[in-house]
Order: sequence, then C-alpha cells, then structure tokens
Amino acid sequence: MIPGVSMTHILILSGVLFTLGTLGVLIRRNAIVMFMSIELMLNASNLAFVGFARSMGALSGQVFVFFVIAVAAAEVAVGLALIVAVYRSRSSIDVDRVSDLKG
Amino acid sequence: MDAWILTLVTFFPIVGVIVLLFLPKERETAMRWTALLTAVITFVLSLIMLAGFESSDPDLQMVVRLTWFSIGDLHIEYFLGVDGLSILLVLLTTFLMVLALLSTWTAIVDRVREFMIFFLLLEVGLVGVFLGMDLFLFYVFWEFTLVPMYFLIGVWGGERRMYAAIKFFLYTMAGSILMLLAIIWLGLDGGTFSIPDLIKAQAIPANLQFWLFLAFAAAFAIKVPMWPFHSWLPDAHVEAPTAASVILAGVLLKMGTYGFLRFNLGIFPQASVRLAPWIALFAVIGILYGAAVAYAQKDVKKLVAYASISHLGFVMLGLFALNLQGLQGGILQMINHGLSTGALFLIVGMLYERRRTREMDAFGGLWKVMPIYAGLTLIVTLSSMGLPGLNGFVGEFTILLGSFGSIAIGSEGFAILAAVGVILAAVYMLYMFQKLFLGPLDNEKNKRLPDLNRRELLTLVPIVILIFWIGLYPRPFFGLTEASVEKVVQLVSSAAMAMR
Amino acid sequence: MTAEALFSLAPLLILFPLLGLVVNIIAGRRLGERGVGIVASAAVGLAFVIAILQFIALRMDPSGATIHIADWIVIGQLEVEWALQIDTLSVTMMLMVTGVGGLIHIYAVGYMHDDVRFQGDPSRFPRFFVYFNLFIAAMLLLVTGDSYLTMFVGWEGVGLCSYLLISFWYEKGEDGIGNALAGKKAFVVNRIGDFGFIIAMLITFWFFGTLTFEEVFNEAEAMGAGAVGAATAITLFLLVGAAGKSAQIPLFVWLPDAMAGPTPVSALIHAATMVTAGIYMLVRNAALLEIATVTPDIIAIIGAATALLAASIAVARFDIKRVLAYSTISQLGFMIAAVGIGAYVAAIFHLVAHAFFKALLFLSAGSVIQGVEHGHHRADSHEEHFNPNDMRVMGGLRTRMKATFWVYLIGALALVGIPPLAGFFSKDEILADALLVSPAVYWVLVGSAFLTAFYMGRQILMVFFGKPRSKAAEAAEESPAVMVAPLVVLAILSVGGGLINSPGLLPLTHFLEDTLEGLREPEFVAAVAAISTLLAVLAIVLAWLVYGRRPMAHDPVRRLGSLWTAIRHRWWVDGFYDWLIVSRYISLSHWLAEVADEQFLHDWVHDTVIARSFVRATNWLASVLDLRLIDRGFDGLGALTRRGAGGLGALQTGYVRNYAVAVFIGMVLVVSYLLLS
Amino acid sequence: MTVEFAIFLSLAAVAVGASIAMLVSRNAVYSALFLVIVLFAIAVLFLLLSAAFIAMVQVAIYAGAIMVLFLFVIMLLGTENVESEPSHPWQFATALVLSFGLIIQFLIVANGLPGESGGDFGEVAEGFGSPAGIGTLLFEEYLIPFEVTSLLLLAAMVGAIVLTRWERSK
Repeated sequence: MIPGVSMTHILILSGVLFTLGTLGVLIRRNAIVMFMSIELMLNASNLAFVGFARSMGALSGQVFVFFVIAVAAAEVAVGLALIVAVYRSRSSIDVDRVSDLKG
Repeated sequence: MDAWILTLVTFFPIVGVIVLLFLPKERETAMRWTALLTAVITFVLSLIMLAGFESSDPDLQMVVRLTWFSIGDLHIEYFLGVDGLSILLVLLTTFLMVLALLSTWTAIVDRVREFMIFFLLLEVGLVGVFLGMDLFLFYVFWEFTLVPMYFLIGVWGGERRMYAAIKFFLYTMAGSILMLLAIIWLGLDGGTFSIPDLIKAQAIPANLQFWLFLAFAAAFAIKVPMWPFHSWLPDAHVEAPTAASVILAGVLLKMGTYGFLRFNLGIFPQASVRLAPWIALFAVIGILYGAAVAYAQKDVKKLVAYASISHLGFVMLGLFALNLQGLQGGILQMINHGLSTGALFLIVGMLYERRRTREMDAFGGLWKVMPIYAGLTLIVTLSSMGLPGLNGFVGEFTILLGSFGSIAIGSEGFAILAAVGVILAAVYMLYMFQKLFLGPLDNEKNKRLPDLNRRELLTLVPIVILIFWIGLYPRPFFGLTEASVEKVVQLVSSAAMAMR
Repeated sequence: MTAEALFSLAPLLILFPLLGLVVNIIAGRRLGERGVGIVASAAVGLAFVIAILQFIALRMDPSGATIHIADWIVIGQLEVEWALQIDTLSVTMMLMVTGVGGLIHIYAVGYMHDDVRFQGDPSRFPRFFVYFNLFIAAMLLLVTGDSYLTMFVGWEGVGLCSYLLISFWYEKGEDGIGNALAGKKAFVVNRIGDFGFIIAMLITFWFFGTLTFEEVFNEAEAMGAGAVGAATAITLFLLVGAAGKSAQIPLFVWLPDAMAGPTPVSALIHAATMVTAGIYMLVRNAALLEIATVTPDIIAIIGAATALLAASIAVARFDIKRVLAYSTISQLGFMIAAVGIGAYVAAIFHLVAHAFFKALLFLSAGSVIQGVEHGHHRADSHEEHFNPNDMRVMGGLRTRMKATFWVYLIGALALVGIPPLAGFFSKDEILADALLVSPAVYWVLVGSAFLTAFYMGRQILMVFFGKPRSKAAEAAEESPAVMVAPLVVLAILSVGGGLINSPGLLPLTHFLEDTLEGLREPEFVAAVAAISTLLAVLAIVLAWLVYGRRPMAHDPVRRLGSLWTAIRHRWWVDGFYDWLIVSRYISLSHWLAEVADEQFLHDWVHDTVIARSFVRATNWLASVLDLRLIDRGFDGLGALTRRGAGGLGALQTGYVRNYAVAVFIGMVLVVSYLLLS
Repeated sequence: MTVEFAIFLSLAAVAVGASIAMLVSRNAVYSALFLVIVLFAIAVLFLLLSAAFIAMVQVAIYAGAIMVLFLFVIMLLGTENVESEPSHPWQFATALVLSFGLIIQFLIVANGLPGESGGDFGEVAEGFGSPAGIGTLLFEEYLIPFEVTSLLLLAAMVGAIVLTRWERSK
C-alpha cells in the first residue's frame, strides 16, 4: 500500500520523462546523446509498465519490462556499433552530416 | 512425416539458399556443392514422397491444409497436395534440377552464389506450382517462378539477354493477369480458393465457363507456348544459359500444360469439351509449324526450341482428346519432352562450352572426335523423334491413338495431320544430327575437341536410362497417373453428357 | 522336350543378338577384329539354333504359341504386350533372317577387315557389328511381334539400323556428305511409310478395339461384311507402310541410294531381309486382305508396275550394286504383286528364294568390288575418282576371280529363273498364279522377267567377260576364304532353294497352311514355265549379242535414244520428287521461319504491333489528357506529377532528425485522434 | 502528504531534473552521467512500486552495463562535444511545440484513468515482484518470447561484431 501515490502520478512522471526523451532526440545532433534520449524514452515506458503492473496486480507488466530491457540492450549494442561504423567513414557522429538519402 | 513431406520437398531448397548466403565469396566450389547437394536431397525427398504415394487413390494425398489468412469469409489456405496429375511433374522437376546443376559446374563462373540461389529459388517455385492446391497459393508460386528465371536469363544469358528476359517476363506476365482476374472471380463467386472444392462443386454455368476457360487459357497457352503465342520462347532459349534452358524447356513449359490439365479440364469441363476442337486445331498447327520452322534454323538451340513447340503441340492434342489414352499419353509426353529436350539442351550446352558457337555450319563429322557424345546424342535425338522402344514413341503413339478416336475433338483429321508431324520430326532431327555429327570433319577447330568427361556423362546417362525405361516398360509411369486421369475423364465425360 | 518348352525359348532369339551387341559395345575395342566378328556371328548363330528349335517345336505342335514377356502399354482398353508370336509364318521368316544373316555376318568379318582399311578408319570395325546385331534383333522382333505395335518397334528398329549402316562411312560419298544424305533419305522415306502404318494402327484400334493380330483377325472374321470398309482402309494404309519399307512405287527412291552402305549391308538389309518386311507384313494381314475390296487390286498393280519400272531402270546402270538394287526393287515388285493376287505362299516362297540368290549376288558383288579395289592398290595407279563399283572399269574378271565368277553366275541364273535353280520355281509360281487371276499383271511381270534376264546378262558380260578395261581390273585378286565360304553355301541354297516349295510336294504351302487359312494350292503350269524359260534364254542371248562380242566403249543400248535417256535418268522420279516435295518443303520451311515467324510474328507483331502501339497509346493518352487539362486551365498531368514529386522530394532531406520529427508529428496526431474520438 | 508521496515527489524531481540536465549539457560525458542518475531514480521508483527484481535488473543492466558501454564509445571516439546549435532553425521550435502537445495528451490520459486504477495504489499479494514470481512466469507462460529474446541478443552480438569489424584490406 502506497498511500498518496496513484497511477495518475506515475503516468504523469512517465509522460514527462518520455517527452523529454523525444525532445532530446529531436534537438540534439550528437548521435550518442540521441541514443541516450531513446533510452530515456524506454525507461519512461518501463515506469508506466511497472506502475500498471502494481495497480492491476498483474505480474506480466514486470515481465514485459524485463523484455524491454533485453531489447534495449540489444539495440544499444547494434546502435553503438552503427555509430562507430558511421564515425569511421565520416569521422563525425553529427547526424546532420549524414544525409545520403536526400531525395 | 506424411503430412509434412510435401512442405519439405517444396521448401527444402531454402535451406541451401541460407547456407549459400553464409559461404565466403571466394569458395565457389563449396557453393556448387551446396547447391547440388541441396538439389539431390530434394530429389531424395521427392522419392520419399513417391514411396508414400498410393497410386490407386485418385484424390489428393499427403495433404497439408492450414488457413494462411482470411478476407472475411474467404480463406486463403496453405494447401499442398499431390495426386497422379502432378506427381510425375514434381519428380521430373527435382530430377532435372540435379542434372541442370551438374551442367553448370564449369559453365557458370561469375556470380556463382547468386546463380545457385536463383536456381534453388526457382525449384521452390516450380515444385510449389505443382503442389499448391489453393488457387491463390498456386498463383503466388506461378508468378514467383518468373523472378528467378528472369534473373537467370537476364544476368547469365547471351548477348541479347536483357531483351529476351524482359520479353519473357512481359509475355508470361500479360497472360497471368487475365488468369488472376479469373482466380479472383472464382474465389469471390465460389467462396473458396481450394481447387479440389471448386472441382467438386462444378457450380459454374456453361457460358461463364467459356470466358473463365479463356482467361486461364491465356496464361497457360503463352506458357506452353501454343502457336501463335510462342514468339518469346526461341528468344528466351537462345539467350538463356544451358541450365536455365533445361529447366525452362523441361519444367517451366509444363506449368502451362499442367495448368490446362488441372484447371481448365477440372474446373471448366464443359468449356473444355466445347473448345477441344479449337485447342486441337492450334495444337496441330503448332506441331506442323514448329517442325517446319525448326528445319530452317541455323542455330542448334533455336532448332531445339522450335522442336519444343512441335512437341508441346502433341501434349496439348493429347490432353484435349479428353479420353484415357490421350490424357495418359499427354501426361507421359510432358515427362518425355522434359527428358529428351532437357537432354538436348544439355547436349547443346556441352558443345557450346567447347566451341562457343551454336551455328550448325561450324560443325560436321564430330562423331569421329567425340564418339560417346555422338552416341548419346543419337539416342536422345531418336527419342525426340519418337523411335519405338524409346520414350517419345510411347507418348506420341498414345496421343495419336487418343486424339484419333476422341469424341471431343470430333475429327480424325487432326490425328492424321499430327502423324505427318512425326515424319517432319524425323526430317529436322536427322538434319540436326547430320549437320553436327556426320559428313567430313573439315573444320580445324573441331579436330581437337575432347569427348565427354565424367561429370558430363553423369548428367546424360540418367536421362538415357529413363529414355529406355519409359520406352520399354512405361507401366509404372502410367500406373502412377492412371487413377487420377480416370477421374478427370469421368468428370469431363459427365460434363459432356450434361451438355447434350 | 515338349513343344511348349521349346516355344518358351523364343525370347532368346532376340536376346542373343542384343547380348552380342552389348558385349561389342563394351568390349569391342579390346576384343580385336577377330573377337568382335566371332561374338557377333556367334550371337546370330545361336539365334539360328533357337529358330531351328522353334521349327522343330512347330512340327510337334503346328498351332504355334504366343510367348508373353512383359506388359508394354496398358491404358484402359489399349493393351499391348511384349509378346512373341511363334507360328509357321514367323518361323519361316526367322529361319531365313538368322540363316542368311549368319552367313552374311561371317562374310562381313572378312569384308569389313579390308573395307575399314580402304576407307581409312579401322577403329570403326566393332561399330559395324554392333549395328548388324541390332539389326538382327530388330528384324526378329518385327517378324515375331504378336501385335501391330510390337511389329512396329522392329519395323522402325530395322529402319534405324538401315539409316546407321547406310551412313556408316558418314564422311564419304558425294561432297563428303553423300552417304549421310542417303541414310537420311532412307529414314525419311521410310518414315512416310511408317506414317501409313501408324494410321492403319489407329483405325485398327478404334474399329476392332485391339492391336493384337489374332484378336483383330478373329474379330474381322466374326464381323464379316461389317468389317469390309475398315479392312479396306487399314490395308490401304498398311500398303503405304509396305511401299516405304519394301521400296515400291511411289516410295522406292531411297533403295538405290542406300547402296552407299558397305556391301554386306546391301546384302543383308537392302536385299534379303529388311526390304522384305513389307511383304511379310502384308502376308501377315492376309486375313484382312481377303476381306478388303479394292486393296488387293491396287497392291497387284503397284507391285507389277514397280517390277517393270525398276527392271527398266536397271538396264541403264553402270554401278554394279545399283543394278542389283533396282533388280531388288523389281523382284520385290514381283512379291508384292503376288500378295495382290492372293498368292501369299508364292510371295513368301519368292521372298525366301530371293533372299538366297540376291544375298549371294550382293556378296559376290562385294567380292568383285574388293577384288578390283585390291587390284587398284596393287597396280598402284593414281587415278583420281577411281570408283571400284563402276562396271565400266571391270571386265575379264572371270579368270582372275574364278570362285566369285562361278557363284555370281549361279546367283544370276537363279535370279533370271533358269531351271532348276531356286528363282525358276518361285517366280514361276507367281507367274502361274498371276495368269489365273489377272492376265494383265501376268504380262507385265513376264516383261519385267525378260528385262531381268537382259540386265543380268549385261552385267555378267560387262564384269566377267571381255578384256579388262582398267589396270585395277587387270590386277584384281580373289577374296579370302572367310568371304568365299559363305558364298558357296549361299550358292548351294540358290541352286536347291526351289525344293522348299517344289511343285507337287509343296512343303512350304503345307507348312504355312497352319497360319494362313484358305490357301490355294499352286499348280505347276508347264506352258508358263516354258514361256518364261524361253524368254530368259532369249534375253541372255540378246545381251550377248549386244555386249558380248566386242570390247565396249559406249553402252550399245544408248542407241535407243530418248528411251535410253529416260531410263538413264531413272524416269526422272527422283528429280520430280525433289522438285515437288523436297525443294517445296525446304522453301516453305524457310519462308515460315524467316518471313512468317521471324519477320511477321517475332519482329512485326511483337516489336511493331505490341511494343510500338503500346508506346503510341501511352503517348496519345498523355498528350490528349495533357492538352485538355491545359485547355481547362489546369496544370498538365506530367507537370503536376513532376511538381508533386519535387515537393515530396524536398521532404526527403536525408536528415534523420527531420524524419524523426515527421514520425513525432504523426504520433501526436494519431494519439490526438484516439483521444478525441 | 504521506511519506510515500514525498519520496515519490523527490524522486520525480530528481529524475526530471537530471533528464533536463542530460538534454542541455554540451558534453556527452555529462549527459551520460545525468542519465545514470535518472536511471537510479527510476530504479528506486521501481522499488517503491514493489518491483524489487526489476529494480535490480535496472541497476545492473542499465546503469551498469549499458551506460558503461555508452561511456566507452564516447571515450573511444573522443566526441564529447559535437554541436553548438541546431542546424535546422525550425527543428527546435517544432520539437518544443510537439512536446508541449504530447505533455498535454499525457495529462489528459492520466486524468482520464478509469476508477479502479485512478486511486492510490492498494495492497498487493505477498511476494509480488519477487524473482521467484517473475521467474515462474518467464519460464512458463513467456517461455517462447524468452527464448526468442536470447536469439535476439545473439543476433545483436553478431551484428555488432560484423559492423565494427575493421576490414584489414582497407
């Protein structure tokens, strides 16, 4: 029992963190920081998951968080590898310098 | 096992494709072996399928039937099954694949990995066409075969390969569109895409059958190809690499005849009866036309290509005789044509590999330097012109017999004209043999040609054995198809009764 | 041994030659010429033994037997088996085939030994015997097959061997390709005959419901008058087949060209056995011929006409083998005519007798040719285009090749029909029957018999008498014993062959009665015998008057003028066919290939009609739509697309964050939509 | 204001504050460290929400493994400072506007929660969120996804190696 704290609070916090994450993705040009922002977004959603698990008494929510963390780990591994590869060819991790797909 | 063997036969080549993807690019021999081994295993799997096949059962066997996806009430199924109409063709496909791959050993040197991958994918498509029993699934496989073949011709072909590949693609595609429309109509109207269910229902009124028959026939006639839709074939054959030619002639064209057999006769029996004389007319024109045009060719491969048109005319004539002998002969002739024309293309390929030309004028007197090659070619040539005791004769004779007494065709004249085609076959086949092997050996470049090596022998000898086997004792082959063919004949004759 | 046990040996008949050929294919190189020859001859010899056993079995049980080996084609009502029919007719044929065939095999061992050296490719020796054994196997299948279809297998099989053996020296002949072309011609013309055979089978099956001889004949008998039309049609088409195989009008043109094959081939295939298959086949169908209406008359006319035509052409030939070839056609005409007038036994009798003396003639001709060839090499003359077959380079060989001369003479007299040689009895039987049935046929045949005597006299005089007309002929030498021995045996057979069906006893007639029902017993008509003997002698005398008395520079018969020109050009039949059929077909196929297919269907329809009209249609649509849209004040369709594409392209900045914004916008919008709805 | 709410509030403040700091710091290393703080704060929140196991995982994998990896890469490439200002002028504005919209949406959602989940968190069963409970669920109900995850990690590993492998030929 957690008196005074409700799902609404958790959801608001989660929403704020998520929004901050997206903001980071959108305004930063450093690929690594963008990546960190994505991690932040994932964490925000994890928070919501755990909150709902608690509120509904269903353990599945926590299991999902577990999966999300696993996926995040995989994503980081590949993503960072990509960044390294990009850095090798461009000597920069500024995402605005990479625009080969321009139509 | 029983339930999944068809899936295995169809999709096993994918395993080879995956292995090929991971092989380092300099290990070309390993790629060749992988592809060959995959084809061999697929062939063995198809033999296991044959072992489990009950030839007295006319219906589909070893059926796999799962819902793939649904649109409203309309289920599109993953539905595989084999019966007498298709089993020989599946075996032919897996068999020829092995030999065709053997023939590529030294002929394909660049982009080996890609070649092998396309080749194995082609096998998936071809086997899928013969096993798919859901119209939608069938159509997917049908169109799927175009892609690998397009690349096989377009990438590894001769000088005008792009022209030939695009022509091949567009022609067959154009025909398929009409078929697709008809398939969609059938599905919406009958509420199912399942071919056996559609055949069982027989719910299509006669005048509608007529139009649907034509829509399907458009796709199949181009594929066969029936005169006058054949103009893509010589181009495709001349430009295609040997192995692709073998499969193109040996199996791909059979998709058309198989289509007629499975769909047009099964789903539209009344239209089949009604249109049989017309089909027979075009078939006979094809027989005579192909034979005459083949005689005037200078390029061996083109000659064989036109000979194919003539032979497939026989198949069509047999199928639309709509009686037991005609149908049995037609089906057997599909196999015979696959074997002997496949072998002829292999033979031409061997020559081309040695001399880099296919002009018949560049040869002559080859018997002297390549006696084994000449001997095997002679057997294949004779099989192709229907010498009794070899496979071609059994097919041709039963087709002639069937069409001569066919009620559906209605006139003995077609069979008699087709028999004239037998004379003409001797003319062009012997002409080819004479141009290549007889006469003086007067071209300097030919005097040092090596005879067949072991690998090449290995590609031809199995075919020659089958040529003799079918020619002398075709019972096992007829036995496999008999029950299913009887069922088709009953279906068609009851439709004919209903029309009266 | 019971008859049944002996009958069951029948499959060995075909198996032995097949075995022989397999051994020679596999081990031919290692066995050496001797080994190959022994294997091949032994195979045929063993088959001959089996044939004799069948004969013995038939004496025990004249009704014969059908030996089933395996199923072949079984589809519904169509049931064809690999089965051998042993009856008196087939045994007569198999005795002749294996007997004469065996002798020719032995002869060929000697002949081919020299031939492969003259032609310059000794490695081809085994191949010859492979083909030869294959031929014997196919021929035996032909005569023993119990149904039309199994017979047809042998029928085409012998045709194949004929093709292979005619073009055996495929790099020789006119322009280096002559032999190959001759082989092709033989095969294709035979195929025309086969076409008739196939159609006959199709009618038979759909009318009688079976292809087995026995069942067809029983059925036909049971139907009686109802089967007349069908029987007529069937036999007419069979006649086409027989005309092809037995070289009758109008399909005889291939046989003279077939002389391109080595001489044993001409003897075995193109004189004794294969070419008689047509006669055998017609006799086999005697039951249908008896029912049919028009066919027998047509057969008789064709046979008689062929006999006369070929005999006339033979008069003007200079090639020793071609004379014999036309003579063969002529004699086959006799047999066909005999079938036409219903004298089936006479036909078979003449067939067997002819096999003896014509094989003898060909083989001795081969001996002559090789003798001259040897002489050519010994004399060391370097004449270009020396043709050892040309009778004009021979002459006076009587003294240099004694044995060959005597056996040749016997063969020739037997052919001419001098009593008491074989040909006298057999030809006479035909003539006697012909006189009974149709005097017209009789007189035509007598005319050809006269010509026969004349050209044979001419040949003997040109080859063996007079003075040698070339150095090669002067130096000619006798052939080895392995070749002469079979000649002697055949000579004996040619002398005594008449006994097979000697007047009065008629053993062959009685033998064949078990198979062919309702045979007439031939009568010996003394007047007929006298007339033909007299004419034969007269013709020989005439030949001696023309050719025998002085050395020959030009053929004296040339004085016949236009008639000479006609027979010299073989009545222009070959040329006529070339003009009517061959060149027409070639130009047709070229027209179809180049104009109809390449230019019209391929180029015009595809490139012009389909491809260009597609382009034109799209252009038309585009321009019309374009113009109309502009007229109405809108942007052109193309411009609109281009502008749209340009606008959309600008969105494609390539900056990943811009894409992220886009995703974000979409997300916010979607969530808004969900919240608001 | 209960103790729990006070704890939540302070943790939330730390998390939001650290996030903002992460966003605005010019140096990527600082960003990474701020992110670690956020992750710790969230881990504590997990504890509060009776998710002890997940909290441990969060600390161990996120704060431990993943962030170390980030720092490694930053150090390796030596790219702490990249940009000075956004290169697209309208990008920043759009992002702010959209974020504002998103916040609003979250608020709407959070306020509109249905009755039973809208109130304070109630009691849960004994052992809720314990490793045993999660383990049972993972290996029974979610066995196949679990196995697939392992495959995914394997694939990621192979992928990362392939991508970063230095071509010797170059």
